[in-house]
Amino acid sequence: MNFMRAAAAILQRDIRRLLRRRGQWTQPLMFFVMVVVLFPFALGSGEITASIVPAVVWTAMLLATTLSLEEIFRSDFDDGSLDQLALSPHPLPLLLLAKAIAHWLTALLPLILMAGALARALNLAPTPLWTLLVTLLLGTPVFSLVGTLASALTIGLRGGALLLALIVMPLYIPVLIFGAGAVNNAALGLPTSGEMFFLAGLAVLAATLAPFAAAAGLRSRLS
Amino acid sequence: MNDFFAMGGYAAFVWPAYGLTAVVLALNAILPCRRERALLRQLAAEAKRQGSQ
Amino acid sequence: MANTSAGVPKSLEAVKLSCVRGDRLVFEALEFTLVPGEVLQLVGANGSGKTSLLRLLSGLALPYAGTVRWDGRDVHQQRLFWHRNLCVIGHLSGVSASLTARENLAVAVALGAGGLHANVVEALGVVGLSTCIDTLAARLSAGQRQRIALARLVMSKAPVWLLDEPLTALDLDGKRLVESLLRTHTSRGGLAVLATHQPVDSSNLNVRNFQLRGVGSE
Amino acid sequence: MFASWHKYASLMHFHALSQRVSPWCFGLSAVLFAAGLIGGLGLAPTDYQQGESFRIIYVHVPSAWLSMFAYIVMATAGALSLIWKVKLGEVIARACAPLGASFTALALVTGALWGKPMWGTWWAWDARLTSELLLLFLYLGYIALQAAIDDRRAAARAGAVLALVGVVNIPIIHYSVEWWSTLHQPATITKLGAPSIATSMLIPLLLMAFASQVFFFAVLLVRTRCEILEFERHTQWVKALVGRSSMPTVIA
Repeated sequence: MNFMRAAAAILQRDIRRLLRRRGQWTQPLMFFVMVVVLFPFALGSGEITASIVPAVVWTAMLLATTLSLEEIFRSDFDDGSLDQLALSPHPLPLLLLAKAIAHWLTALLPLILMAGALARALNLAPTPLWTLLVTLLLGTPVFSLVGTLASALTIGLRGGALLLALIVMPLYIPVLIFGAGAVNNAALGLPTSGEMFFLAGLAVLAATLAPFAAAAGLRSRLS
Repeated sequence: MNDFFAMGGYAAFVWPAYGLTAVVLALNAILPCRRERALLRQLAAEAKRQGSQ
Repeated sequence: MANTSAGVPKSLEAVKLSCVRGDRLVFEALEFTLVPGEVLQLVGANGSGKTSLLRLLSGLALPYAGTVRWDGRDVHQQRLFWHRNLCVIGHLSGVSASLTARENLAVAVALGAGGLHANVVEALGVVGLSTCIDTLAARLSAGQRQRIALARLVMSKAPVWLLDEPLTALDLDGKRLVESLLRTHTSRGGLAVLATHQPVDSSNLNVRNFQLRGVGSE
Repeated sequence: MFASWHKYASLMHFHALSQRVSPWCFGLSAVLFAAGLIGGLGLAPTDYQQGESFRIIYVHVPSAWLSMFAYIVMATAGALSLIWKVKLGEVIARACAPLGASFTALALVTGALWGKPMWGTWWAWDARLTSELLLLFLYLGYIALQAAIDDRRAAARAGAVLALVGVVNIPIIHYSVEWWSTLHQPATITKLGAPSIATSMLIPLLLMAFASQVFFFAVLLVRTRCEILEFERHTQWVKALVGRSSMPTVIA
């Protein structure tokens, strides 16, 4: 059972480390708020802004996530603890799953709460607001898991941030399509269960496959 | 013969499509071959330089 | 501790190892066999492949050709088992700056590389950091951070040590600490591969030098 | 049988095999292309609905098919190199990517050129074209990753992981784009891929598809030879090969 202890240690370490570095987890949050707030300025305060809130919130979420991905392995790579992670006798996929969960908790959960507040501020109706929160809760784990994989593939590369965005963009599009689509349908009063099931399916697929791919990616980068 | 080139009025779409395909195929055929020759020359020069030390 | 049941001591062998970094051939057909109680000191100029060889031995990197064998079997066939028998001090100390010394070692114990037993406070005492167990590593000097990494050696029961420049940023008694750790390790039948620029004082320590010439380095 | 297959998995033998086979492939694809073009442009009757513009099908469909086929070859080669440590897999995967990307771009442009007379706009968010666009981004991500990593072998293995993740995502992207595009505009053209086209039109299409396939293998063989030379530049057989081929210059 001590591989669970190893995973728990990684999870605790990452959360503790991120909380101690105030600047780090607030960056994606600030960026997210900025992007969402910019759109009403561009569109004027008319009725249009209410209809595009789901698309804006989801796009800003995707961009803010991409911004935060490089931090997942950045400090491990710089101080050498990445080698110690790879040298552990415990299965690497499990440890990377713990890292993905830590990233989700510290980087994406604050974004989801802020998204709810901002959507409410931009007077999104209650039903689409709830749909927005549920789709974010289903979709963002995919962002974290696939993001951990992409971050593992691009450790220590020059121009890493842009390369990361290019790699994750096609992999994030299905989540964006179903996430924003569900909220738009909810705003029109249409049923949204289809999109929810698809998002849940993507989340389960990412949770099972991404850690193994991330481990293979990390090993290929360490050699 | 020239109605063949007119392509029933769609000449402006059919011929660019075929032209572009020809260009892409040609590039895909020529560039790798040229790269291989350049690589062989470079490796030969390298081998000669190491050989002559 | 490192002897197999049949009494034949477990040995670490490099068989016709060759390594390519980028487009450069770092070394070729490299051979050695290390039996318990021995320390192999890698000697060579910068870029002659000391760190690359250590990464191949640790199983992190795949050799271009040849194999690394522990107890007669290729380490890549038994990678998780091999990592249980291995304690590695890398080029970087592996100590995260925003954690305290205690937290760093607690994570190392949980990760279980090198079969660490859990007595963190005692190990930190041995390396002379008992006063700053709970200060953030960021506020410690590079030498003190290196000592946190050395604390992993104190706690390790692994028969094989791979040390990449362990003496960097260490003062004189830090160097003596490393030598005493190596002496106790080899006396217990352990073996170690050491890459360093300041040669280790090899009195009552079975050190064998291994010259690494950069292949084709003009 | 397995032993002999394994012989060709070694890069040296594959290099020799590739040198013998690729000229024939180029020749065969040239012949097939000629036949396809004569059939497609000359003999095939005009389409009653789309007029002459349907002839773009003879370049669009083969390149769209090859863009998908190349990615699958890349992912399988990647899987071979990751799981069974077959060095040939690394080399073929790297050689495949630019080729696949060029055919994807070609499929996109010919698709737009075909769409303009029918839909009236260069780019209608049709499900197939949008999936093709995302496939192009998958290729660009792979190529950018290869370019960013200096060590060729590490780049090939990292690329293999990305290609495998990509190939898992292709059906997901396809269905989500299908759902998304039918949501906004009803399925405009179903005839594009309809098998019911007349045989006199179908034969040139098969010829062109087969010609492109053979051409793809020919170029892949040449590109793989380049990658093999880069990967194995330190081995004796490459030095010998290079020495032999440049013998005249050394003497002169």
